Amino acid sequence: MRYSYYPGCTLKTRAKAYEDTALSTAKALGLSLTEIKEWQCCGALYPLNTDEIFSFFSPVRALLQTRAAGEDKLVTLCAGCYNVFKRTNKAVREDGELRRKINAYLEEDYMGEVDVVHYLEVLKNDVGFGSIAEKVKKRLTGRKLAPYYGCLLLKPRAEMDLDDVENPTIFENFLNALGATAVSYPYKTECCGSYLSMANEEIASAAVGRILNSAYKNGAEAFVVACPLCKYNLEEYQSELLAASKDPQLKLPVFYFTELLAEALAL
Amino acid sequence: MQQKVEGYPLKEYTTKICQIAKEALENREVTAIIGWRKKDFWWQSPVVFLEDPADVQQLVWDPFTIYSPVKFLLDWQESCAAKVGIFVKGCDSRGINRLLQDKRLERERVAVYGVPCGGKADAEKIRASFPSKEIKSVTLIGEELVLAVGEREERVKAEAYLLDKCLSCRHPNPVVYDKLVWEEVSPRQYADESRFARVQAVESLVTEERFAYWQRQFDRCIRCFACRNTCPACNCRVCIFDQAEPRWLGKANDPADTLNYHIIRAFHVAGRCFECGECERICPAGVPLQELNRKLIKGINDAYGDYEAGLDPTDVPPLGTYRGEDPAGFDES
Amino acid sequence: MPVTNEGFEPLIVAFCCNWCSYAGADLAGVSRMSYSSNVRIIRVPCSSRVNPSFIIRAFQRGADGVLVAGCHPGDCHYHSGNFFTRRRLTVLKQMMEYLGIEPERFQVRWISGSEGAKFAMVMNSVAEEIKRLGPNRKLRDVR
Amino acid sequence: MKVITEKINYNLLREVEEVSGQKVSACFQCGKCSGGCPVVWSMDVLPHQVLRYAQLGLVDELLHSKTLWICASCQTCDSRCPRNVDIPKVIEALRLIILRNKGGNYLHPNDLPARVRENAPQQGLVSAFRKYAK
Amino acid sequence: MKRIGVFICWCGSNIAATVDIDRVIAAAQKMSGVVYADQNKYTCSEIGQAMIKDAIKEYRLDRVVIGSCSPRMHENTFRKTVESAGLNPYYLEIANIREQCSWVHKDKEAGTAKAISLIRTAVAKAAMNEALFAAEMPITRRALVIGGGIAGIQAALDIADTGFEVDLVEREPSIGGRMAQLDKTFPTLDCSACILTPKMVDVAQHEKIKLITYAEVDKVEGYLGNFTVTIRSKARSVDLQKCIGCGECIAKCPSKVASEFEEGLVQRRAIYTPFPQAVPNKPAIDRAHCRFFTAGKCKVCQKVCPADAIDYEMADRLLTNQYGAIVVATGFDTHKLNNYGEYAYGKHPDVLTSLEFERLLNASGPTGGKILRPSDGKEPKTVAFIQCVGSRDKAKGNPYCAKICCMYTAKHAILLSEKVPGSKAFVFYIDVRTAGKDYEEFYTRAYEECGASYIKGNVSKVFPDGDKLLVRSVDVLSGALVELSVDMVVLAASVDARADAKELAQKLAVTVNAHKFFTEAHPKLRPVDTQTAGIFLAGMCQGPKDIPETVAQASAAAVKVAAIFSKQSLLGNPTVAEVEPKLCSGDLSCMAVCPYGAISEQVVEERRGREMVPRKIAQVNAALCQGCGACTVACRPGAINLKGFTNQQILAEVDAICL
Repeated sequence: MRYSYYPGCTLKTRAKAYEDTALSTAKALGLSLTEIKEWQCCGALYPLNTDEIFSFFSPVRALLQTRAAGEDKLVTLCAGCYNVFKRTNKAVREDGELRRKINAYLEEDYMGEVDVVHYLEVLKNDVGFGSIAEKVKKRLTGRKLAPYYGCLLLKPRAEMDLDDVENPTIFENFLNALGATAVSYPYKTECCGSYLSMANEEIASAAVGRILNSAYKNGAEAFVVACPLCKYNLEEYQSELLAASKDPQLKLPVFYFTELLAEALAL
Repeated sequence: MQQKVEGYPLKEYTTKICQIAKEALENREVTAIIGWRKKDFWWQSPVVFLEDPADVQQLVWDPFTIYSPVKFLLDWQESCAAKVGIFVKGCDSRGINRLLQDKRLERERVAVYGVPCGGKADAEKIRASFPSKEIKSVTLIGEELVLAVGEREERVKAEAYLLDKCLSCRHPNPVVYDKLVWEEVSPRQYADESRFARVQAVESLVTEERFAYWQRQFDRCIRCFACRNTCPACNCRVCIFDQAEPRWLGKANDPADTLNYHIIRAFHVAGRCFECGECERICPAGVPLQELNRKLIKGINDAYGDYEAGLDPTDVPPLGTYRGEDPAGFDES
Repeated sequence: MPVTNEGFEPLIVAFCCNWCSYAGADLAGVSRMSYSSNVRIIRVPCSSRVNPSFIIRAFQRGADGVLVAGCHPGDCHYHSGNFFTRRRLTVLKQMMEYLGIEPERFQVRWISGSEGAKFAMVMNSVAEEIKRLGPNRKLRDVR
Repeated sequence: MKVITEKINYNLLREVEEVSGQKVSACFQCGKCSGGCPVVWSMDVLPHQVLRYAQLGLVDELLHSKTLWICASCQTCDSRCPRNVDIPKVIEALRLIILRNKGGNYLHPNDLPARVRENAPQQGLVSAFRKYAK
Repeated sequence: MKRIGVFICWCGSNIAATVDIDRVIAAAQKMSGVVYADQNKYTCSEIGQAMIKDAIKEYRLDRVVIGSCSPRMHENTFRKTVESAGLNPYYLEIANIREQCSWVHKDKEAGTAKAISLIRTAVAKAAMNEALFAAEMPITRRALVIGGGIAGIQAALDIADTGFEVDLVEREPSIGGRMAQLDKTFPTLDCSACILTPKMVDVAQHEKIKLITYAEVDKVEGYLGNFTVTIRSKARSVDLQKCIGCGECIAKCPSKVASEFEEGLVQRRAIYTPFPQAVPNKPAIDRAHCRFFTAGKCKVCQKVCPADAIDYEMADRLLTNQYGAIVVATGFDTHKLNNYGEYAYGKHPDVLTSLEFERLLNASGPTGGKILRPSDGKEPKTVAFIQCVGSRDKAKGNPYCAKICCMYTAKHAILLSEKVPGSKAFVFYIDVRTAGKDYEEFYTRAYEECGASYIKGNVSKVFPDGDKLLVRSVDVLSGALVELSVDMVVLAASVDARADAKELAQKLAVTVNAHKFFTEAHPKLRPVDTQTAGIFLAGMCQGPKDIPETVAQASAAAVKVAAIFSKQSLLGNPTVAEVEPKLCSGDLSCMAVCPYGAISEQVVEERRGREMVPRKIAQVNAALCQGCGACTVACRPGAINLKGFTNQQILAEVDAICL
């Protein structure tokens, strides 16, 4: 199975481990991910205002690159990129006026023909969790992992359509395929504070604290994420907040789901 | 399977037809016979109506027995209560079914003699290649047309000289008959491909070109109604176009009225036309009416499933029925 | 063909079935949803009452556009009328387009009695399209 | 704060609706947005109050609110809103009205703690500067 | 030449504001055939009507055109006016210059021009109007009521009490419907069963009522006074004649399945009566879950039945009956909560719907009327009631208000305080709506006397938290954030139209709205009628309503039915098809498209020369024809015409409208 692949800024730098394990596991599963040419930053955030179109150009160019490469699916890893691409693509498909403007500016004719998929979706739909379970060499039996979805993979409800917004299960099913135990806790979709950690750290740390405590109370030993920013926030605000647990040594590590996959496939 | 074609010498065909007609009249099975006879010119084999067994020698079967005899049945039925015998080609037989389905014909009052047909010749095409005045006779033998031109005999490939409508004929054998006059022939293999070729050519034009094309055609129309008069599907007792109250169609020779006529005529035969092509052949102005009729057939087939009129008199024509999930040719949102 | 038809006020004849589309038009009125005054409505009991001859006649007499509006399929007050309409007018529309009449000139839409807003919207969009096309010359009586 | 005719800034109100593409009047004040907001406890004007103030024309009060810089656009609220109001878009519009004025930037690169500058993922930095500066 | 009078109504300023009436009058006076034109401020008023009558006499008018509101509004009024002046009512024609002109066009110039055009069109049609007379039709004086909930029960009883026969069809094995599931009813708190059960028994015992349970409507044909309905009586597998209702079979049945009546809180058997007071109190076999039907072995019920009433061979039966009128009372479904994952319904056993909570309250329910948590069987001390779940939510639920939830939630809060001493109810609401007699007082009682805390705030999320449930919301009034740890959460799920309402509507040829509730003929003035004569609505199937409203509507529907049955025959619609024999070719294309079977073949004698010969042509049964006109287009020669909408009339309208 062949896909175009968009890495995004973070995966080439501070989330190198995410990309490395994604690419190595893809290879092991017989997936061909080809990085598209000349990509730019996707903008990190989908534009929430209606009065400018420049923010759309970078993602549309990447989608055009995908088309030019003869592929019909663009795979992303970073949840931020996924959110931007998926929503941009949907907007191009459904908003004729926006599509006209973008194409007029880029002198292109993009109609939204490429599908934007997250690597997790590729694993679920194209490879199949069942098939992954069969390929697992080292089952992660006994590992109690808290799936943490964050916001960008799932919301807004009407646009993302990856899984149920309130009760998603794709991570749980993935973890089960690897033989691990998915810890159930009610904060798995609560926001970690996102970029508030850049300018309003006390707010982000409080938001993270509730997530950490909830997962810990329900028996989690580590987190699984798909977003570099979620990972950063969950790791950054552990020390002060786990004080409540009365164990100063306690740490809940945060893994990208691909890291666990690589481990289970013994790569 | 071996291709079966008309293969008898001319005389044998005619003899067979005469014999059947004679027996039927003599046995009082029927009181009259409708068939074809030869007239003065080589290209004329019009419909004839006979009551005396002695006259049956007039009957003929040759490449010009083109005219559809079925509409004469309407006049016959109106005029008397007796039974009539009629010779029908494949296309004509579908006209019989047309009248039966429209309840315009009482089946028990007609004896239908089915004549499998290898196709009829196009006099225009022949005239273009041979001196008309020297032609004495034209015979179809197998896939060859045999012409007696002056003293010599010319043998040519029939395909080049047959009527277009015969080249795209799907049912050369009668689909309804009491007696088959001779063995069935095989339909032409390319009939299906050529069926909608002209329609597709017109469809491929853009809107304005299509309008200009049809204006050129309809401009010639003199509204003589010959197309309607010959059409077995146009069998109303009183045609809408002949009514004065209300007046559905203006009498003045206005191009819009001509267009009105052609649209409504085509609409009235939609789902009912069985492609005998008589309308177009008989048109003195050369309006390509089959291109219009077949467009509707194609449209109906595409939207509501393949349907061929005149094959089964007991079914319901497509515009007389519906399915809940039918598609529409307009915005249904 | 002129690109704009400034000042052209088309005449649009709308045949509306009494139970759905005519009621939809009334609802648009009750709700004061303004729409193009180019539209003139002829009330018929059911869209299946609309004879193609009426449509052609309207064009002949100078209509620039004709709309037939009926209940949504399955909602016909008379069970099945609009199912016949759908077949008949699909055939008529195909034929008219084939003869070179612009598809916008003759339209068929389903508008229910509760779709006042849709009625107004459809009338405006038809009026817009016809304005863009310009006057009907192809089917109009010369005399 | 008082709702008085003279104080209502209709132009600004129109601008908010235009930039956000959202219909502020659609909100019926059920509070589901505020109830689910993960950072609501740190806000001075709660999400449903943002819409209420906007409905009442108290836009100037909104422009001075901390809330604009606290909303993380996580979209929990709009994913649950029964009235289909995308509140993050309304907040974004208010934020842009400030940022588009000279000197309106909320965050300068020098403000970032060194620890953040060195460790934070690019995704977070880019996001923050798209939200907080122009 | 006809003598046509034209009357333009101002409708106060409704028409006069956008249409220059004087110019319309001036234009009308010049129209062919018009001998008189005048205006009136309110033509529908007595004065306005008198003016028309006087003008008819004074100017010997023989056709009347009125430019006014929609004919759907006042056509009948004005027909009576013309009739009282001695003209045939169908000599009237109305030009709709209000709904379709003055109300939708703002420009006076354009409005006036259009009004003139519409008047001209109506004049052209009126000139061709002919006198029409209605045919008389017999009536089958027997009613069908579809649905055996409180609406259907009330309608059936009321019709039967007027002395007419009623068949009551119910889909489930017992009548009773939703009301049977309820414990107490607001605002009086009388016991639902105590007031409903006697009515159910009345139905069973009424000599005029035939109860057909476990049956559904398959097909409806015909029209007012003469419906032919096919009812599918589903195979009950129990012979009602033989069954003595002892319940032995139920006790011994080995297959269990979630009980619909108990909202899935407990299980029932595969052979079952839905609830103890069922009418008829005889079981049915649910074949989808019966061991014999699914696995081929068992037959325990047959073995234990003392009356030999079990019949595995029983098949669905189709009953075809004639009815004169139909009452639709099919009720509602509760809203499925799939879109509300934030409330943890289905994720945590102590999150319940209101109807489930209702069963907990009920003495015959799964807990014997004790409020106990499904998770651990303990009494909840704190309960959060969340209103508007799926209601007033255009994003992921119903945009409309379900109407009953505010009141039953107040009832639940009151009953909780009574049943669990020391308990506390928190009611989360968007708005509290208590319009109704004694309703506001009832709500007041909930918070004033029974200690319920009302919090204006739509709960955003319910977090399962150990054996508690954490409810997060906001108090909109104070701006305070709310985080409550409660023992139970009750969701006021919205009400939906029945999932198959649209299918039934199509069978009945009536319409449903966007939410699949049946549409009434007029929202204010004909709230019980449908657009199809002879079919009436009662209860929730038409839209959310509470029990008193449902019962009132049911009784209203019954009166409508009785009014029809009070006559021996009905006057039909005179705008029916007719055949012109001279033009008819007899091909009967018309017959194929007639939905009412109103067209048949007839033989006419025609002169041909000196003899008369028979000829077959079409004929219309005026009593069956409903006047759609589908036949007129199928008829190529235009031999079949529709009175009131003739080819001549419509062509004249087309000609006039295009001028």
